[in-house]
Amino acid sequence: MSGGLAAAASTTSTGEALQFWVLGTIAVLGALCTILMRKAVHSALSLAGTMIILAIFYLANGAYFLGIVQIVVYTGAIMMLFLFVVMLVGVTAADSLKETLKGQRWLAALCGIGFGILLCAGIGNASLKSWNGLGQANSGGNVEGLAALIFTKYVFAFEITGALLITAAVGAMVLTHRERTERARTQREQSEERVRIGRNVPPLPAPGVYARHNAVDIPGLLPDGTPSELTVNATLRGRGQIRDVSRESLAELAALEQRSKRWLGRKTDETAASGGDAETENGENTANGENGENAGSARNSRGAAK
Amino acid sequence: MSFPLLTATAVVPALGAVATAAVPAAQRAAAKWVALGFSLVTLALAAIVLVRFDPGGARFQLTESHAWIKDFGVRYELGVDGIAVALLALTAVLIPFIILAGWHDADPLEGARPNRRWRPTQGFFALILMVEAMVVISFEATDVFLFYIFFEAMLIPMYFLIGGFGDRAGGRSEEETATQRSYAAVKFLLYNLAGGLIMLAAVVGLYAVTADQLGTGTFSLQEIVQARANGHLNMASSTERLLFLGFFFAFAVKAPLWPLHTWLPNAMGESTAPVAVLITAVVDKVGTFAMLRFCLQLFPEASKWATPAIMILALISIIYGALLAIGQRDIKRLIAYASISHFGFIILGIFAMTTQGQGGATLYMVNHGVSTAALMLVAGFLITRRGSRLIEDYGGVQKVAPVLAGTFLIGGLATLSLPGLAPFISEFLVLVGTFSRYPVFGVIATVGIVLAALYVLILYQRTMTGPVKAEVRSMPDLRVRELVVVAPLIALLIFLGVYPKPLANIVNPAVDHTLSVVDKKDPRPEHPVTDAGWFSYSPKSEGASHDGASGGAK
Amino acid sequence: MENLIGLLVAAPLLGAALLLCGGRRLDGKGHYIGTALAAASFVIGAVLFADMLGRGEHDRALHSKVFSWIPVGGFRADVAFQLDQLSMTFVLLITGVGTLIHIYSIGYMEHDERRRRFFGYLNLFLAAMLLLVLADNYLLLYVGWEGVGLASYLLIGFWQHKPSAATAAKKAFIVNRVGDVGLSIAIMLMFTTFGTFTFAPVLTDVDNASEGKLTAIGLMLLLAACGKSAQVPLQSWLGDAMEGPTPVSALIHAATMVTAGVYLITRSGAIFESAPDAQTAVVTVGAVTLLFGAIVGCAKDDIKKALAGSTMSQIGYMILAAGLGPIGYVFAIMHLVTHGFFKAGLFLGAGSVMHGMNDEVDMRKYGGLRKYMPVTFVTFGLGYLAIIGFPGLSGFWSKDKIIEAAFAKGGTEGWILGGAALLGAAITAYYMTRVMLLTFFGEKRWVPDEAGNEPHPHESPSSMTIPMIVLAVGSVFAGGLFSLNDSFLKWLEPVTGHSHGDSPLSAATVTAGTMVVLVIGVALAWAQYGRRPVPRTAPRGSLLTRAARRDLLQDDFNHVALVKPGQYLTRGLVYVDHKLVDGVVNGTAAGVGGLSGRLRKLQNGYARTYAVSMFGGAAVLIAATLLMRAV
Amino acid sequence: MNPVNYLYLAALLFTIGAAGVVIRRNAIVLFMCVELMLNACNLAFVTFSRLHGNLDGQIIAFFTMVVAAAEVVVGLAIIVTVFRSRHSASVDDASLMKL
Repeated sequence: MSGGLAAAASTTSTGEALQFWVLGTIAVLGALCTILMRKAVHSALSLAGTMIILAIFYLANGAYFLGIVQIVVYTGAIMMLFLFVVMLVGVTAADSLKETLKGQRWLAALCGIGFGILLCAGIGNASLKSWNGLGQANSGGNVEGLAALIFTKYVFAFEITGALLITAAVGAMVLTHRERTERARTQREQSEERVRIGRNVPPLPAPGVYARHNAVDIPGLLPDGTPSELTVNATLRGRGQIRDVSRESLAELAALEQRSKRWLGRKTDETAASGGDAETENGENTANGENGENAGSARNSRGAAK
Repeated sequence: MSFPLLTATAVVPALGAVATAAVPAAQRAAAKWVALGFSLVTLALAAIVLVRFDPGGARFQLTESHAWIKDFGVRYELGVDGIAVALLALTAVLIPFIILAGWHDADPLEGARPNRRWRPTQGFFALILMVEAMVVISFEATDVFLFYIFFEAMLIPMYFLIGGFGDRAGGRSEEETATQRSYAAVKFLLYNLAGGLIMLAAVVGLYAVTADQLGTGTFSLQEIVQARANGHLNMASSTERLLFLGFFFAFAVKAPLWPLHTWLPNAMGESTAPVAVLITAVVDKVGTFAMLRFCLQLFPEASKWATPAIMILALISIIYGALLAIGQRDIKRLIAYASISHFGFIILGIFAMTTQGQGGATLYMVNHGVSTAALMLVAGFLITRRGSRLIEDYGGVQKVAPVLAGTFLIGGLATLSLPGLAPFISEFLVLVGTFSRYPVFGVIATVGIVLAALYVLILYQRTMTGPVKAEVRSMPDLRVRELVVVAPLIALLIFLGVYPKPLANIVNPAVDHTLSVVDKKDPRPEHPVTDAGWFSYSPKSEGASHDGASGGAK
Repeated sequence: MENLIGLLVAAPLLGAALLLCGGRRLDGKGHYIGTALAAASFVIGAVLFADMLGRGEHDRALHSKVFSWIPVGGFRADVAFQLDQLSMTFVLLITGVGTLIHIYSIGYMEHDERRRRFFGYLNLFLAAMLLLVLADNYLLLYVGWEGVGLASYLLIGFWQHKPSAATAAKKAFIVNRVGDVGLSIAIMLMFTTFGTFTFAPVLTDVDNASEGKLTAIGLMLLLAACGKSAQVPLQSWLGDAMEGPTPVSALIHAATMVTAGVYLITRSGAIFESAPDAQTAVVTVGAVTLLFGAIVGCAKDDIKKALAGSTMSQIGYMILAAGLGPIGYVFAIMHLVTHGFFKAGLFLGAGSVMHGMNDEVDMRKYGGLRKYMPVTFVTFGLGYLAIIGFPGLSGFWSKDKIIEAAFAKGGTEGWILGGAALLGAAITAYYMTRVMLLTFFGEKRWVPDEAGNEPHPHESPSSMTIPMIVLAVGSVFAGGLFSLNDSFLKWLEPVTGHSHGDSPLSAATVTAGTMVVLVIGVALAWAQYGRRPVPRTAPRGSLLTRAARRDLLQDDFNHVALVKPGQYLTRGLVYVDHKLVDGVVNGTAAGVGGLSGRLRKLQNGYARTYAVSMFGGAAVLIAATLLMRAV
Repeated sequence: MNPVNYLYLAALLFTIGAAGVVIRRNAIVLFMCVELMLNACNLAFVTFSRLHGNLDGQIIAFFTMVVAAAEVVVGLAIIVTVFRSRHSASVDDASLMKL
């Protein structure tokens, strides 16, 4: 940051140059990741990275106060706020990057490139060969300098931004707050109501029917083997995060049958080595053949026993 | 600085509009009287202007000039020359009659029980006064920008007058009438707006040119004319032509010149007769007036350049308008097309660029205003009686309502410019003025005289003469209010026809000045007679020729 | 004295104003007011006449400038009167005959509830006609010219409830308007040529104008004259004009208004003299019309239409004479005056006959009226003798002179014109005899009118007969009086000038020839209508007769050549205006609407699309700023 | 090196952010891109303040941050509410701007 202290210099220290080139590259990459990642979380994280780098650049430019604020407020508060919302709305909710609007991508690219070029051209036009650093500006300390300005020259703007912040906070609360109009219903009332309606009188079926996956995001299977959405938490349903495993069980059955056929076909040693196992499988196989439901439950119990 | 007379002439009607609009809904009658009162005050002021105006005096008189928008050199500049005074007088004279004629046009319909908030009556008269104020100020403005503003603002009240207070006697279903009316109003607005916007571009262009060449941009007519005169300002001919066209287009729409005329028949047909008079006799005059004051004086070269084309368009208007008038079945549309033909004459006279032509054109504006007012208002009375605008619904009115028929005939005769009535003089002057520079055009234009006779007499014959139709048998003759409206107009027609000199004296200097700006001289007669006058002929009456005026024919 | 001239016009004008604006309260005495003012005007005229006689031959002309009328630039028109011998002649004729006809109308219009207005119109006519002949410049003359047109319009269409009358009035006015175009163009030409259109300077300095100009002016004036005086080709209105009340036909369409054309040409003599081509045109028109009118007059069964044809032909004589130049002017005017007497008398007689025959106009339904209305018979008879040029009566003197002058024109032209004039005289004799016989001789052929009441022919009241008698006296003696040692010639010469052409035939020869053709004409008529009874319904007749009944197809021609195309043109234009001119505009509007409809598709509601456009917009803005900087 | 490069970088980041706003559908990511743009601006401001040698640029940047914070708070609140009502955070689903 020595460059910052030099008055009316025409170039900065090589250190800063190096730092600029390295971190600048990373910042750009971060920015690109922000807009290209499929998952919002990743975007958020890469953006946070970019911001931190920017904070460093602020410091490099002699804006010590802002640099800190950048890290604390932005990276620390705002980005976290983002992450919270992402969590609320769905961590894994990744919108497909497939463009729905016709020609949107091309237009965007076109405008982007044109815009960037023009902007750079503009900067290039500006004659900024020599520049005077923040030497005397920061002589009394950067924070004091800012404070002097904020509380004298920009005091009204400052007050108004304060008002703005309050308003924003209130607004956010108003928007997110959901007014509970009536008293929460007790369990008894709920059960009575269920009985009155007559739909799913017992509690909702639990998800995760197999021993192998008893996670909450796996729907239980109905007798005909189709998954029942009902068993999955509404939020997950909302995010469309339901893993359907009904198919793979059938696939496994098919695999088993083949294997048993092979086993029945020719008895070699290496097959005999796993004979006991095979036998049981066979038996279940037949059982499975006539009554899938029992088989399912048996397998389940067995899974539980494991 | 003295009392701002010109401002007053514009402010009074504006105040009148406000006052009229402010009259509580219940007192409809009061509103009418208020409006009438203010219009009469305006008339008085206009009379003062007329008296204070000295024909021999300066070019612009009673001038007022205040800085308005300094940054753009826009000034609040008023001033009247002879032409403006004449038209100012015309406006001030016509408005009271228009108000009187429209006395019941905005009343609640019979049977309809108006609630307490019902105030169209107030609105109607307020709008009329508003139009008057704007017309007056656009006659007085000598600052192009100021003029433009009111030239455009005029459209707003006119739009509401046409669209809001249509002719109830359409002889059609209510919604049919309503749709026709709104169509007419929108058409009127769009046409004039289009013209106005093109003009706006030209106005801005003018500012750019002046700012470019004079250092400080200005809209002041006098300054620009001055600058041209002493060579500080000389536009490139292409620029000048473009600007001229921009201005002319707007004015040509306003004073309907073929082929920009189609809005007029709709507007006049659908609006009530007084509003129709307001359109054709007052508002449209602004267009022709502006041609004289702005087109010619700001862009003399371009005017000369465009003259042939414009003359031809004017000729087409004359013949075309007359022929279409003959072909009409609707009384009001017929009068509208007749007006188109007359506007053709006016424009012809303006661009003939001769003293007679332009003087005649100016007189024509006044006379046409009065004559059309007379004819149209009587037609309006007729239509309200019978409840139909179609010519074939009438017949033999002359027998049941002789006075109405008589006034209608006089209005018609004025329209066909019968000698002895005012329009004859102006029309003949226009013809002579045109003929002396463009003989062929002059001759073609005279055909318009015959056609005029055709459409007027056909109209009169079909409506007034012949066996009495059953529907008109019980038609009452003109009432006192209606006579009060028509009689003065007819008297005015006759007076101006017999003794136009005072008017001519006011107009002539202004016309001469305009021509001097355009730098055109009247063509000399080929074999000028040495001593025009009687003396060479009969030595007897040396003294006689002077002690005139005591003789008869008064 | 000069100021009296103004009064001359003012008196009837005042009458018109009173009667037309007076309202019903004047209904009772309106006709007296009108007549009184007409008479007053006549008295003033007489006084002026006396005064004029009192002065030397060459300073008889009076001039009075009332006020400056239209002063615009070099264009100066005054309301100024000029009273010279020519004007004086007309003044006396107009006011005199006019007054008589006012008196006549008192009786004739007795039963009409709109009599007051009738007299108002008559007074208006007098004023306009006087203005016409007193004006000292062409523009003021134009005012009178159109004024009489208006009066005739109002009077022809006086019985407006009759569609035929209304149509006839309109036709008259419009045909006259065509003529007026000629007059106005002539005035413009004068203005551009001489810088003025006051008689005196124009007519004195005619010579320094190019002949082409003068010819143009002359032809235009001729056109005007044709319109007003019902000369070929603008003659078609006169026949229909008979729809008006008979006094109107007598005053306007026989005695005064229709002769305005003759006045115009005579007054502008100087112009025609220096434009021989124009003169040729004039005489041609005159000759053609005098035959045309005569032929039409032969075929008509409607007594008034027959007389109208005769009027046309007589005016043809006058125009012919006026076209001959100085040889003819005087006789043109002279014939005009005498014709004013006898033709007015004839019309009044016809009116009186109709009055007695409850408004029957078909001569084939008259017959043998002489014993029922003797006074009418005698006056009509005298008028008849006068018009056919019976020796010693007015017509003889004037017409004979015209024929003489026609021959005196010299060359083949002279022969042709003279021959035409002679032929015209023969035909005149024929058809007038025909009228006479059909009306007053033969057996009764009366039929009850559609109302079913048998006509009871009776002599008209004295208010009607007295004017007839006076006019009869005039038609007997006027000619002789005028010719008495060429008093009339001497009287007019200072104004019009006069010259004796070199006639190839002696005056006596011409007179003899006239007598011969006269006898032939009468004899033919007698042979056809006198000896054998006349059928009530007209026989089909020869092709010429049928054509003549239809006014020699003039109306059909106009209809085909002008009216029909005009109607199609207007209809077409109405369509064009609605579909094309308006359509273009509406089309544009529709186009814009469609375009905006397309553009509306861009507003797909997706925020990101808008974002792109904003993005692009920002880029454009930057580009603009950079460019501005660069420039 | 000349600090102008910081400006170039800012321009680049800004453009990227803008492009992101245009191509992403997820409202949250959209907001992130907006933040990116704001930060780019801040960087530019700071650089300017350095070039001019006074602190006003930093002040502006500071205000920008504050405003950005407010904006994010409200914006995210809106997103949450919308998500509650229609279980989606995609901006394309809210194409109600079309008549």
